[in-house]
Amino acid sequence: MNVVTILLLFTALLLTRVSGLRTAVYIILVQSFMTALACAAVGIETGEGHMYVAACLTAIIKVWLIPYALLNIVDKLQNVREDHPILSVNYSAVGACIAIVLSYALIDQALPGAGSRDALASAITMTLIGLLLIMTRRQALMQIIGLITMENGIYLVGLSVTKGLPLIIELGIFFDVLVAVVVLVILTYRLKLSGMSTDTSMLKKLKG
Amino acid sequence: MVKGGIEVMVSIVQALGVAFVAPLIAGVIKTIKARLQNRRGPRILQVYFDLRKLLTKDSVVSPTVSWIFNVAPYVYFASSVAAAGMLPIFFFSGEKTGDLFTLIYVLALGRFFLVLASLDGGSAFGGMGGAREMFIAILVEPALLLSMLIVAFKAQTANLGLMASHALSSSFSVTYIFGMIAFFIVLLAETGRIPVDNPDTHLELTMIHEGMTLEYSGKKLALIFWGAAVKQLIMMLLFVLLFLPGNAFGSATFIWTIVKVLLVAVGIALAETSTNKMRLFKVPKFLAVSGLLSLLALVSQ
Amino acid sequence: MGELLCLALLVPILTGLLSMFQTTTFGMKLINIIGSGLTSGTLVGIIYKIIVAGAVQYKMLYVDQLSAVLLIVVAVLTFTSSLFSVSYMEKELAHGHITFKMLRRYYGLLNLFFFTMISVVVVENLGLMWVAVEATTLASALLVAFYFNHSALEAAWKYVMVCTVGICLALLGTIFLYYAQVNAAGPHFQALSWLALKESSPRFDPAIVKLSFIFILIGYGTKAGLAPMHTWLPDAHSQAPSPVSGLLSGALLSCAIYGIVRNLIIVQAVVNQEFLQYLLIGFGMFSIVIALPFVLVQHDVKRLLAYSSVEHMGIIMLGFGVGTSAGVYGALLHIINHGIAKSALFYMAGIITQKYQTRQIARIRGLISITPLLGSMFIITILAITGTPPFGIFISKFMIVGAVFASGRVMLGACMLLLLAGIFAGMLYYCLGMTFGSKPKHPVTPLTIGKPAMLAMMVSVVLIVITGVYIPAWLNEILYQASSIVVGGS
Amino acid sequence: MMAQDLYYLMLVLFSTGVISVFFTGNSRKITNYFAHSMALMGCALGILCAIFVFIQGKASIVLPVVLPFGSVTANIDYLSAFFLALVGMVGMATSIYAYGYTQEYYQCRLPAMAGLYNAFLLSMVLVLTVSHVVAFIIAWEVMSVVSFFLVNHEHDKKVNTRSAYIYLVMTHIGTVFIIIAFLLLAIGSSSMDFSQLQGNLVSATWRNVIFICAVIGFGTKAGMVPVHIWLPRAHPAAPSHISALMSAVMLKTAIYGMCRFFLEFLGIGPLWWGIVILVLGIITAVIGVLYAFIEHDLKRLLAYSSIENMGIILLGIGAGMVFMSNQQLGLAGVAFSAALYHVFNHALFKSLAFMGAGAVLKVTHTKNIEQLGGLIKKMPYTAVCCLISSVAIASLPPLNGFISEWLTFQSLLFLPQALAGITGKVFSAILIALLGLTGALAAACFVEAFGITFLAKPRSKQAAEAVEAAPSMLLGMGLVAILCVVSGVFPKVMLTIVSQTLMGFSNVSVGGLVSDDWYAIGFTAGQNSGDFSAAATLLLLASGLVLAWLLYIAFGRGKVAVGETWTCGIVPNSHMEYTATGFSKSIRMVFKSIVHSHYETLVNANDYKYHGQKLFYHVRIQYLFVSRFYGPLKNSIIQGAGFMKSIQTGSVQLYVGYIMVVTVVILIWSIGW
Repeated sequence: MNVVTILLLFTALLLTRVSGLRTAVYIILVQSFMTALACAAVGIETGEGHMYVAACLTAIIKVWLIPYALLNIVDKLQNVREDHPILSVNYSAVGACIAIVLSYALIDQALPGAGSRDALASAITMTLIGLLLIMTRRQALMQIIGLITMENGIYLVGLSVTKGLPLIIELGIFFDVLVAVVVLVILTYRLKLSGMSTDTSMLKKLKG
Repeated sequence: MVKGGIEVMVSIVQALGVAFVAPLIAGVIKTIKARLQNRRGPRILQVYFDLRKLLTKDSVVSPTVSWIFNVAPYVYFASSVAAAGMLPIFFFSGEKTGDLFTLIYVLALGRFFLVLASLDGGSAFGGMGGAREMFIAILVEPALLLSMLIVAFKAQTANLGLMASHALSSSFSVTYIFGMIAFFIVLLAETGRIPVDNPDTHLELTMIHEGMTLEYSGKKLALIFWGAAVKQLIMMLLFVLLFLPGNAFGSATFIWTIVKVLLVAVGIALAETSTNKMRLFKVPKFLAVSGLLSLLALVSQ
Repeated sequence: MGELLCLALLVPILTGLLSMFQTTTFGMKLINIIGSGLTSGTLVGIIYKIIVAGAVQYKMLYVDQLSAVLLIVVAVLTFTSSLFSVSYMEKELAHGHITFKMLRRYYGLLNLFFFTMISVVVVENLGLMWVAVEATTLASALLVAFYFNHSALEAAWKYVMVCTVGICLALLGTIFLYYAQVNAAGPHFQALSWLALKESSPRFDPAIVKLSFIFILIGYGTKAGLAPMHTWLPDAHSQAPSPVSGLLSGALLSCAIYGIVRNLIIVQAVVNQEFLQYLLIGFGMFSIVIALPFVLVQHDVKRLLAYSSVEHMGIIMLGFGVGTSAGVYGALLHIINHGIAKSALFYMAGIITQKYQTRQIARIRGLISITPLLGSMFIITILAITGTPPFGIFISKFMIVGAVFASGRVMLGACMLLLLAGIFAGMLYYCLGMTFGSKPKHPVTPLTIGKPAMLAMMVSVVLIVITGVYIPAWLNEILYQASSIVVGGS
Repeated sequence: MMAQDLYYLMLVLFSTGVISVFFTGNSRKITNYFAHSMALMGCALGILCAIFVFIQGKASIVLPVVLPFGSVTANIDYLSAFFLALVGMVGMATSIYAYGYTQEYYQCRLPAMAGLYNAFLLSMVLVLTVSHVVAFIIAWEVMSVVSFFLVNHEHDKKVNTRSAYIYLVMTHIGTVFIIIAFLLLAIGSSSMDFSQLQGNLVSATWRNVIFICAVIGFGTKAGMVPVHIWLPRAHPAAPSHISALMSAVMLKTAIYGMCRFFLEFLGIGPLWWGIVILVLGIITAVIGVLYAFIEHDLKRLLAYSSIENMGIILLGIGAGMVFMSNQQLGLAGVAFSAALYHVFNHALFKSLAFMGAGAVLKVTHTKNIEQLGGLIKKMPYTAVCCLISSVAIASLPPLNGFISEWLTFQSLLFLPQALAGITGKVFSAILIALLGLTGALAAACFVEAFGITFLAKPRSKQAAEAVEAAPSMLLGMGLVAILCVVSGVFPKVMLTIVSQTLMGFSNVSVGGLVSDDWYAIGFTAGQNSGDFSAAATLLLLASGLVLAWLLYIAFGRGKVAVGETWTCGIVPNSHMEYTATGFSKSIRMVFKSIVHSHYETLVNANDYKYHGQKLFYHVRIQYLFVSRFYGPLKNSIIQGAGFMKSIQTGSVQLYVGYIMVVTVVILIWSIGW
């Protein structure tokens, strides 16, 4: 379990450093796979059947469908890279480290003794890193990836504090995540189609 | 016979009395002034003859004017006479009718119509005279009120009769000096005397009261002159009754009153001969002095 | 009863599917008018049931008086909005802004949107409620992006991004709540079932519940357009087609508020009351404060209305924040009034923009001399939305202000009133500019307002006027019950 | 009881008036006559209702309004009845007047106007009668909104819309303060019914707050300086019969509110309350009349004069409060009756003046008195009415204006008894002097207004072609004119009504107000007394007139020749006449600091230098409060808003950042709990 969480943390940290979209998508793929593993691990721990279902769902949706959609869009927009993020990769790495500290502070402060400390911490860190990505990356795709990271993080929080949510809710959440990503992908695609760059920091027409 | 009818009757009689005496006092002032200027001057009764002459004359009326023009002199005259009826010359009179504010506003009524009439003619002079008359009236009003308040506050009433009796009973004090000067200034301004207005001039640029009456002739002019004379006497009487009261200055008998009136006439004549007419926009300052003095008097009570 | 609930969920889906396969505009119109009529009818039926029978649970679905309040809003808006859409979209088609294909998509998504909103209100499980709320975002996102032009895409992007981030936080909060429940309750319990939570809430760990509520408040607050998470709101509202803007502002925000309230009921059992009150009042007041400058200086009519929505959400939060039964009553009433009035305003704004081919306030002139009826309705509704008597919103506003004063926060109430006066000044300034004044120089498209649209607006305006002087007994009952549910104890 | 039925019937009639316009839309004539007849009858019923109340004592009606605030009742006590009667009287006159006047508007949205006219009356009646906080505020705001629409009626002119906007915003802000005051009271006495509201249940500090809020709130409606700026804009913009109604009655609803608060709710307060009101009152009076004097727009002039009169009313109220807090209930009675009497008078003569102005406006289509003149020959009856109103406004005997002025003077005269010491004496002396100044200025102002408008030669073509106003308008004006004269000549009647109005309140005693003889009014409060005999004054005036007439005929009736006005030999024409600008010039110079003229320029309109000059003289007055206070305020608000808007930059990253920040902040803050 802990190994998995550490790996997850690693992928999250890695995300702050990549600038190639395709690479990022692969990292997300790995990350989602790890999440699925974690889910399964919890399943083994508690022996609750529906955790396996959840694991499979994660595998299907997050490891297969979502990366597939993302890779599609990556093909559509050739040689677009996250070259000049608002916060440069090094600073965002620093940010990630701060995130780690913050998350430990948070759980010690707010939820002492909830689940395994490291797992929870890494989960919250992932959430924070996801936020960080959304806040500091220009490319639409990178923001989507940040969102997914956040999603995964929160899902892991759920796993580590409550050993998973009831199945019906899990289903709903998965469905939502899928749709959300699809919607975002559609929007990105449309942005591309209507001859505009997918650089979201350019989207400043509506203000005031 | 309504209750309080007697007083009303008396005050009407008194009003008529004052009305008939007024030209005499005007004549007296003229004479004294002439004497002070080493002239023989007209007879004391000259004013009466003038009025008679005017009353017999035909009048010329502009086609521009409306009925306001014809009514105004009557209202002016009537308001002056009515005001005369409110004076507490005899103490039992003026009980019901005599009231500080009523007196002032009745006089204002006459002025209101006269100024309207001055505008009615449609000449620039009339308007100018009216405007200036109103201007001075606006400034005089607060000063007049303030100076009368000196007595009114002490007596805690606005009834002229009670005020006068209170003044009579009160002994001489520095308040009177202030009050006297303050009211005297107001008197000069209100009756259109030098240094505020020159009753004898007909020079367009300087005249105020005369400017208003420029369009008038004959009987109407006579009424206006007479009304002015009555108004003047009213102010003098007020001065005498409120600021030269009985036991402070002589006694309160009728004779004394007349004597005091004559004294005031002398005072006016002196003031007129010793000063010269001031610019129109100096008048506010002149009247401000009066206001300040009245406030001083209030404080010094 | 249960059947009714299922029906209410089913009808919109069916309508949506049917309209996806229509080939004629007429059929499209027919389907939707009938469908929305049915939906509203079912909802009215449900409300009636609630009035007579009180709260009802059916499997995963649960409705009580509190849901009834929201159902009223949804019922009215479902009906009016699809009525309005019929003629609005017809005009768009006529103008060539959209193609028939897009029309299909529009109606499909619209009905999906109805479905999601209804499900937010009727589900019993807080987890599912979260799912539903997120679903509303996704359903409406494509409606916001409907025209797929630059600004529409931009608005949609921000809408999805900001809201999803917020909603993720809400999920976090929900998970923490679940954690609290796990810790408190024994082995056997319905996870995140609202009723279960409600009865077992006193045993929860305050620290965790507090944490969870913070996340839930921020999460759903983002959806409800509370400042400073409101940033998506003006963009989405201004870019979406007007019927959708009306729905977003009138119903969707209210649904998000509903989510907050449901959780609030659980939370206030253990968490320090004062803390919660400060939190809610803080957000409410901040929203009003933030809305003011944007209303005072504004160039886009739909953005103007959007910011006024932010302000009203603030007022509602204040009502809940005061926490007294009167305040909650006022807040719930305000949800209804605001929903109706604001949607009507967005409809009118839609027609105005179609007429003048612009959303620039400066270029809209002399509305009342062009279409007197619309013009007078517009100014009346503006007066209503700014809380002027004798319209419904004044009543609810006054109740909330009164509650604020009664709770001893006199300065707060006074500041609120002054801020509202400022917003009144701003709204009215622009409204007068648009309604009166000389006719515009550039030509106005000669177009008659479609009967359905007119009907939709009429209905809303009449409702606003009526609620100003007459609150029927049943409504009063519902509101009273609902407020006692929120405040706890009856 | 009779009063209830009448009240209901009145409401019904007004409502029918409102609704009727939707059905009689096709024929303007029918709309006009039907709607205004409804208003007329409604007002008549209002008067009847008030009379019944005065005879049978207070009536209370439960209104059919279902709101979550408990039942809404309308309690008509003497105070309400007094103001109700006022609405009735003025309303009747304006309704009759409207028959003729609104023919102007047959092409200009008459139905809307007629309907709103009824709604306006309805709302005012409700304001004056309802006795429940919420109902009062609703009626109050409705009144504002309806009058706003009426002000904005001629919205083809941009300036009207602007005026209406300023009016509505100002009054809305005022309402905010009223709401605060009411809520504080309601919380203190834990009830929203007027009969339960008691300031004594509130702590002293809160009572002061309530007082201040009430003063600001109602003062805004009353056009009290410095929150008066809406008034001179709104009144001229409205159609004249509406202006008459607004100025004569709507402003009085504010006085009604003040009376409710100061006499009933708040109870006896500290001394400084009264002093504050006095100071505000005198400032309002002086500033108002000064601006009126230098104004050329006839209706603006009247509007400013309304401000002045509200100031005088406030003086009465303030004096009353000072006496109240000094436990001199008799004098308080005198002061308050002075205020109420002036309320009545102002309602009469100001409505008359506005109707007159409307008549002039209707035939000449100009409000600028510089372009009028000579109308007294064209429209003699209107001229007489206007003269009466002018004399009354100038508060000259024997008309009604003087009576209330006299009462106010009297109550101020006894002020030193309440304000001990030199300061008190000087303060009241200055008050009286300034009130005198106000009176004189008012006289001058209306000499100017009447003289320039009606006398001398016409100054423009449209003035030369003027014709007498329609008979219905003359009838409307005539009624009020007669009332003016009557209530001036027999003040006793009105004073009795006023004293009965005040009888209901425990904090003032009006026992001393009755004078035993029918032709005089007087009062005795403690050892203080004052009396004024209208009959005697009239007799004196009459004797003066008789004397004058005798003199006139005594010397034979001389011939009257016709000769042109003397203008130094030139043939006189209207360009030589004295202008309003010139008339007020000297005052402008003396009161430079207040009525500072923005610029005075002499423009030569003739292009060719050597072709002689065509000179125009322009004056623009800089309005102190607008230029010094409201203008800068507005600008700073706009700038601030512009600055605040920079938070919405459009960057999605930043938006997510906001969420992040607020989360962190709240998490940190929540640790403390």
